[in-house]
Amino acid sequence: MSDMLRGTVLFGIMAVLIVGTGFVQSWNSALLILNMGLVSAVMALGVNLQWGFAGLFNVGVMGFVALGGLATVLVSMPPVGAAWSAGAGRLFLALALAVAVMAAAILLWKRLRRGLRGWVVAALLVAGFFAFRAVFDPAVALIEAVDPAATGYLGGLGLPVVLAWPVGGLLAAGVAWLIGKTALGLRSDYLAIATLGIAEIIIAVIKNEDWLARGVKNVNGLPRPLPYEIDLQNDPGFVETAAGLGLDATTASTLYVKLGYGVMFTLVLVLLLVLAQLALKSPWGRMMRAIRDNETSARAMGKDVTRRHLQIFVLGSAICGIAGAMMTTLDGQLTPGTYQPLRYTFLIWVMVIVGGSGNNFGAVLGGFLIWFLWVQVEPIGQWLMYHVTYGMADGSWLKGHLLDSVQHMRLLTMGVILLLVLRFSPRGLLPER
Amino acid sequence: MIRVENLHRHFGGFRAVDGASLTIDKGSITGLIGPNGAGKTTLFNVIAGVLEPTSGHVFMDGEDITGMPPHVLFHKGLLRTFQIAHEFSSMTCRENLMMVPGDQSGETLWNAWFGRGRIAQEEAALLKQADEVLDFLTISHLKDEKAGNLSGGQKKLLELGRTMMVDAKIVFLDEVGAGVNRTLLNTIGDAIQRLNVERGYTFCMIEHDMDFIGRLCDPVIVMAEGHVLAEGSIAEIKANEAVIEAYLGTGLKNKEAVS
Amino acid sequence: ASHSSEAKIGVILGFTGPIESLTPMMADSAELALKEVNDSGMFLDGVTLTPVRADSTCVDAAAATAGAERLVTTDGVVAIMGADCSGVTGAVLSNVAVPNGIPMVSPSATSPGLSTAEDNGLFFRTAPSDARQGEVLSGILADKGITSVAVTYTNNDYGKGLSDSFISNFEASGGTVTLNTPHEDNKADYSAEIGALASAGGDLLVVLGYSDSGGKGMIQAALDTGAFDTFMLGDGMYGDALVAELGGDMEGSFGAVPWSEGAGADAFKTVTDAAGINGESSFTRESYDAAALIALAMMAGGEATSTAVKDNLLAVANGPGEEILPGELGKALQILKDGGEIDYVGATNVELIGPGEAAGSYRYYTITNGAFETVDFR
Amino acid sequence: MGEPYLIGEAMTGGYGKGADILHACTIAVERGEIAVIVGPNGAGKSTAMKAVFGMLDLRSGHVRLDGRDITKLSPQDRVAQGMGFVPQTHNIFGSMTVEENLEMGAFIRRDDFRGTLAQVYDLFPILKDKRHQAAGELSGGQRQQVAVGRALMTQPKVLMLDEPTAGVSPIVMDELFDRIIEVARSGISILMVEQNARQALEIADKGYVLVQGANAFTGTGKDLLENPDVRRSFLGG
Amino acid sequence: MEFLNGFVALANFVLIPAVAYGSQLALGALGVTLIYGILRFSNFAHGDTMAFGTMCTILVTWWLQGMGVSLGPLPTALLAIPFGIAGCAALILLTDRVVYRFYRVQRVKPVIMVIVSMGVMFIYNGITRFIIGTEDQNFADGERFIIGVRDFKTLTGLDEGLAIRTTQGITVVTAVIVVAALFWFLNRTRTGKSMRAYSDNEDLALLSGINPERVVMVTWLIVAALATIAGVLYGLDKSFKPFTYFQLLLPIFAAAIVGGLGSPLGAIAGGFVIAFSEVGVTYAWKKVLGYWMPESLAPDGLVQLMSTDYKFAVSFVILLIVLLFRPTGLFKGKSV
Ligand SMILES: Nc1ncnc2c1ncn2[C@@H]1O[C@H](COP(=O)(O)OP(=O)(O)OP(=O)(O)O)[C@@H](O)[C@H]1O
Ligand SMILES: Nc1ncnc2c1ncn2[C@@H]1O[C@H](COP(=O)(O)OP(=O)(O)OP(=O)(O)O)[C@@H](O)[C@H]1O
Ligand SMILES: [Mg+2]
Ligand SMILES: [Mg+2]
Repeated sequence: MSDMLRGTVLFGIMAVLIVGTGFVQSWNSALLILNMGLVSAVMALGVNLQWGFAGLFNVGVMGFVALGGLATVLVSMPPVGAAWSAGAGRLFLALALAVAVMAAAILLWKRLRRGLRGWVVAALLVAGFFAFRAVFDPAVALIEAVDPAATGYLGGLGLPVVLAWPVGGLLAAGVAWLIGKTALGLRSDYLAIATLGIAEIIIAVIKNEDWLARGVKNVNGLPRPLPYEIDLQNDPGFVETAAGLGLDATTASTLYVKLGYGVMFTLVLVLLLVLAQLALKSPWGRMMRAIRDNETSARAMGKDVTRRHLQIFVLGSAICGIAGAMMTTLDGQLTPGTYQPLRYTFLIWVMVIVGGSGNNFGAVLGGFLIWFLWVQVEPIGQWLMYHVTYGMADGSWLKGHLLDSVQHMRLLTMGVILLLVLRFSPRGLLPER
Repeated sequence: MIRVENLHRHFGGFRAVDGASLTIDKGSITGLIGPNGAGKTTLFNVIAGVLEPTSGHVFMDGEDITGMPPHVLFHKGLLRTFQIAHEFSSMTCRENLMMVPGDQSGETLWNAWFGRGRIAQEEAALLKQADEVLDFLTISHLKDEKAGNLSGGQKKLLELGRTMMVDAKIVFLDEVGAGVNRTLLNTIGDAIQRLNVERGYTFCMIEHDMDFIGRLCDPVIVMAEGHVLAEGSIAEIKANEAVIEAYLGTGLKNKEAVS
Repeated sequence: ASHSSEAKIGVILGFTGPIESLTPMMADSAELALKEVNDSGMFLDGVTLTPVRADSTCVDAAAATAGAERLVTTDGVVAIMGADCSGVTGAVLSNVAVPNGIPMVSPSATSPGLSTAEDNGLFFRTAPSDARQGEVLSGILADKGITSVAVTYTNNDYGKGLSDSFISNFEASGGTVTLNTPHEDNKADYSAEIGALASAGGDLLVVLGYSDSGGKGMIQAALDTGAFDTFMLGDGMYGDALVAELGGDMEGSFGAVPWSEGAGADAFKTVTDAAGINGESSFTRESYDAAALIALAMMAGGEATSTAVKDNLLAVANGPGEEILPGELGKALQILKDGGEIDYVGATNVELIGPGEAAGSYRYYTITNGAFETVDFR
Repeated sequence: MGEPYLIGEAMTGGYGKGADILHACTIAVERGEIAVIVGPNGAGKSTAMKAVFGMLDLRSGHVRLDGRDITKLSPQDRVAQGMGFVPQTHNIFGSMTVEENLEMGAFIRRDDFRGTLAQVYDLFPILKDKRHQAAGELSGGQRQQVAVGRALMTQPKVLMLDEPTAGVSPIVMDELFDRIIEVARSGISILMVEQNARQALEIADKGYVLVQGANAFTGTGKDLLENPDVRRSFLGG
Repeated sequence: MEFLNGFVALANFVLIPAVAYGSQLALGALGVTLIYGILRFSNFAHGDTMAFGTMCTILVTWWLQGMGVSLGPLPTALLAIPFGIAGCAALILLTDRVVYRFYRVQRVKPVIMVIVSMGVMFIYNGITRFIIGTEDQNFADGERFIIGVRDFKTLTGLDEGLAIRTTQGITVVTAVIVVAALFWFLNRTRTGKSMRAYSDNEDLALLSGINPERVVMVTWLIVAALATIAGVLYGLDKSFKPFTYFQLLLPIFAAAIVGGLGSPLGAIAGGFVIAFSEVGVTYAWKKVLGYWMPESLAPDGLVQLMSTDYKFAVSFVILLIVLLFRPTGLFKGKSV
């Protein structure tokens, strides 16, 4: 029961922090933090599923988040007709060829005897690679030549952007399945570096394959599931309603849109949280914890560890994919250059660990708290520095120097708070029992 | 039941199991003894699918089970315990036992989400069974203690308890007795006998306590340096010169001096 | 609303993260312009412009948005000078600036994609247009009679856009690019890129990157291995530090940087030197201009509001009117006060075209005796 | 007769913030004698050993070595005072070779320990064969031998062994007991927990039966062996 | 002659840079691997530790340069390294006292330590930037080349040149010496063995009379030295910029892991694997093949397997392949 109490109190404090932001700063800021907090919580839930439930050290979160983002472009942007007619056929032929070569390689690997197969498969792969490039490169050149400054890619399917969320999940799941099939045999930090590498590979592909989503040239202006603020501001009905509530049109419209996102994200989070919680509190969850504790023993007790690992790896990654799609929708743009491990992998890990791994509510709390801090350490840091230098003589060299570097208080403060939180609850704020 | 044919398992150049051939008869309680490092545990690990054999075959009821993974063997009715206890340390004793039975419907996600009613029923039955086993092992007061906090001997008991959660055809016990209080061990011996007689389990156990082996096992197989040294009833084994020299010894030299 | 005695201007730049080594100077330059306006005592019946900084992180769109949201909804800034990297700029623009009607003037976001972004007339940039610079660079090569070059660009929208534009111009004029390869900034090692470029060959290496980051790394590696000894530098590569460090080895290399013919850039140097600010770093000039434009637009509109900036920025940036150089903001304010017209030239010869992008002139320089030497302006 | 060489007196305590495991439990051993602790699983035998070695915070009670109160000393200081301990589990360095394990036993010794090393190899010949193998790759019984060997390397004044014979073959167990007797005769006190209780009590000068963290029976080894209650309840008849 | 030219080109653009870069990574990876091996966690603060140590060295170097001290052809910074190490050690030991020790006593899981080290990373990050700022610093002086391209050409009469930088030479030599020393220290000396014992089984180490605090201290001291040396040598060769050091973390971890965590030899091997796969796989063979093949067969294209866009991707693919065949790295590393 005291666990329950602790949880309630901590979530209460979190709510106070966000509402407090509303009062002290602005409701727009508060809602924005809440929305990204919701997205972060979903990501943390995904990582917690993998680490907290099954002990899989996945440090490739960034890759799956990016795949979710990619899905948003592929689903919601309008197709670029010219590019399709220019080289799409050839491109898909090339991709089909690649798949065929891979399939053949796998088949050969399974069929052939040990001694020879390495060389045969390698030869096939190299030959296949060059054949693929021969078909692929011209197609890419054709597509990328179509108005490179504005398009230069195939575009998407022009479907409603919300569809991208499940699609992002599926895309991430598909890639996770492929990875899981090969890499899940690795343990602890070795799995970590493998997934980290795979995430880097995914980002490299998104960055450099311009035909897919414009690469580093970014895709701006993704469609939204909600009306634009400007349109609301120009809608007399809306302005009137806002005035009725005592709000000016600008504030009302921005709040309206943010609340809209908040509601949608909350629905997703609650749904996933319920599913995760049901799963944890079931024989399935027990089996997963057993596998996490001792794989050898779990195997001897008849549990198919490999399959379970794959299952949970795919599920967790799918959740990260969904979150990634949600986030890209919120941003309204896909900018591959922004995917950095620190922000999209390690920060999520911090959320899970600080929240309390193995505990879904902990992960969610961590998601909110760490995001809140990530945003608020900037003013906190400035405030701190202001007070540190308060006593110093005006115009002194040190004071000037410190005030100049005040922006570096941001990460420093983050570090200090992180250490403080972990100091007082080394197993996370809401530990797993 | 189990037939091992010319089995080898090498670690680098070292031959831990070196051409062992033996059979375990259905319905028997077979003892497996031998000096430290004779390859007994390694043999178990190969049979149970934890280690791949370097060469040789293992048959179970005539089926070649060489190299099958442990979880498949489990579902074929082959269970084993570990010499160094492999508890699930962050789970409670009760959970340690409840997770054992295979084919729990709650072990699929679909049921975990949408079949809560059925799960609840199964769980109730499992809980009861687990509590009975804990009771039998005299550790029922530790039901909700994390298994990682148990004493050395208690962990071994838990290890044994897991084999009592399911209907197995054959159970491999790797030194369940080491570190277990002798009085309790006798009770465990009785239980093994009962399972053997009433439920038809076959047992194969490694043990260094000759009294225990003597009371339960027939036949007894002696391993040394990776292969079978001798096989027979306990009386034959105890009389075997080679076994005495390699394994049993002749008692304390200094004993008189003390008392 | 010009009765309040203070108006806040947001300065959103990546103070932490990949371009953290550039941003302090950029912010200083922007704030220098604001200070100049305040010190002139001529701004809108004594309104003071106060800069408020926020960290765009350059790469974390969500954090940048949150920072901008705080500036706009909490601190109540009326205009934003920033952001820097295109990704975060786009996010801040569509999620904060447009919904709240706050104008943004970015000194360094060059992504062509931003031109077409739904900006409601609120987005401006003093950063040069990639299209124009590509033309200029290719023109310089044509004049020199160089027809075969290797190209490396920093792997972001700036580098990619610039290299696209340069290559299409260069190839159209009959040149060949032996290899066009990106480099990532702040990475440990550039031997691989240099290896490939050296194999491809070419008369010189065109470096479209940042002078204190990957671009410098590439040049260093090329010099060390003897892969290339002449370089053509894009605008991001202009900086004293580069020459100071690589010194004699850079002799004979050349490049282009947005520059106002005549006194503009020199005036900027005078102003920054006087203020003790390093104005030679990348995008400092653009930053100064961005901030100055915001202030001048307010003056022209007669009030320190977002609308004033949005409506008057193009007018003060482009002619007709008296030409204004850095350090002459006081004079400009006076003219505007008197109802006259100005044409802000600034440090980079600002000329905003179409949807508010810079199309200034470029200074073609060579490096001679360890210093930048102007050849001509284009 | 004065005070015993090593005594843990009226020790009460448990793990962390959990309930008390030991309840005023007293364990003592005289110089050059062998004391054996027996009892059911979970009685607190290992806990008592750890308490004597300072790996547990005592809520009350004292530990005295040679008349000095060492209750507050840290385990590594106790090692320096001449105490050696073989825990029941995790008692080897798995990733280090057998020889390195033994060397670590002699870590605090500054003298030449090659003689002791030879003695240990003498006692456990199998270890000599495997001296360059990682200890983690050994069989259960071999590990146990390494563990005991490591403690012998310390050349302690008191040697504390927690179930040293668990998992070792009869012949090695006999050797081990023989050796323990020898060691004791050389003036070193031995305190050990045993489940092979009958063999152990036969060589013991003193025996303790622990039940639920408290002393249930205490006597000479012979006394306990002859006590029918003890035999039935704790020694397996 | 043609063959030699081809080989020199290959050496100049692939072999030498990769060996030097590999050694740089290896030196960094040694620190990571040592912390993992002894203290059992992946230290995210290592990149910033390197930055801090280097910063201390740079400050002292400037002071020395100001005093007119110089090492002739060698960089002055080498003289300043001991001071840098001292500064770095002071910071690390303080951190250990204030931060890590608490968690060590609590026996928290390694992953918690990882997150804690991220907190430390943020703090170091701030400290370094507060003191020296964010800009690029070039503090190399002395002779830049052991042999430069032009000298090489005049010396040998070949068409292709070859350059070996002083710092490259120092780095390779240092890396070899340090690895050998570390290997010897860990496997042969009493202290080294006690450190391994501590990492293997803390309780038992205690029972053997090993003082854990001492072990930890010695470990941190070595780490401080390694981090500073690695950072300074890298900074001399390229330049010092805090953000780049932070970014170095990734390839360093990759090197430590692919070599096998906890193994000094693995760190070296891993460094070379990563470096060669980054520099080698995307190499365009046009130039070299131009020398090696008869005129008529000389290639038109670049003969490049993959464009350098994918150099990181390629190095990670190779890392993956290595791990698939050797799941705990080339030198059988540890795994918690
Ligand atoms: N992973 C391994 N690598 C190298 N050698 C090993 C490995 N595992 C076991 N061995 C060796 O194989 C031999 C047999 O070990 P095993 O554990 O099977 O013995 P055992 O008969 O069970 O002995 P015990 O009665 O002591 O448990 C031992 O000598 C051991 O050192
Ligand atoms: N680390 C721990 N944390 C909490 N409780 C523990 C811990 N270790 C042991 N216990 C509990 O303390 C009690 C005594 O354990 P101890 O290990 O002393 O038993 P023991 O007499 O040595 O038993 P055995 O003969 O099985 O080794 C047991 O009930 C056990 O559950
Ligand atoms: Mg065994
Ligand atoms: Mg015990």
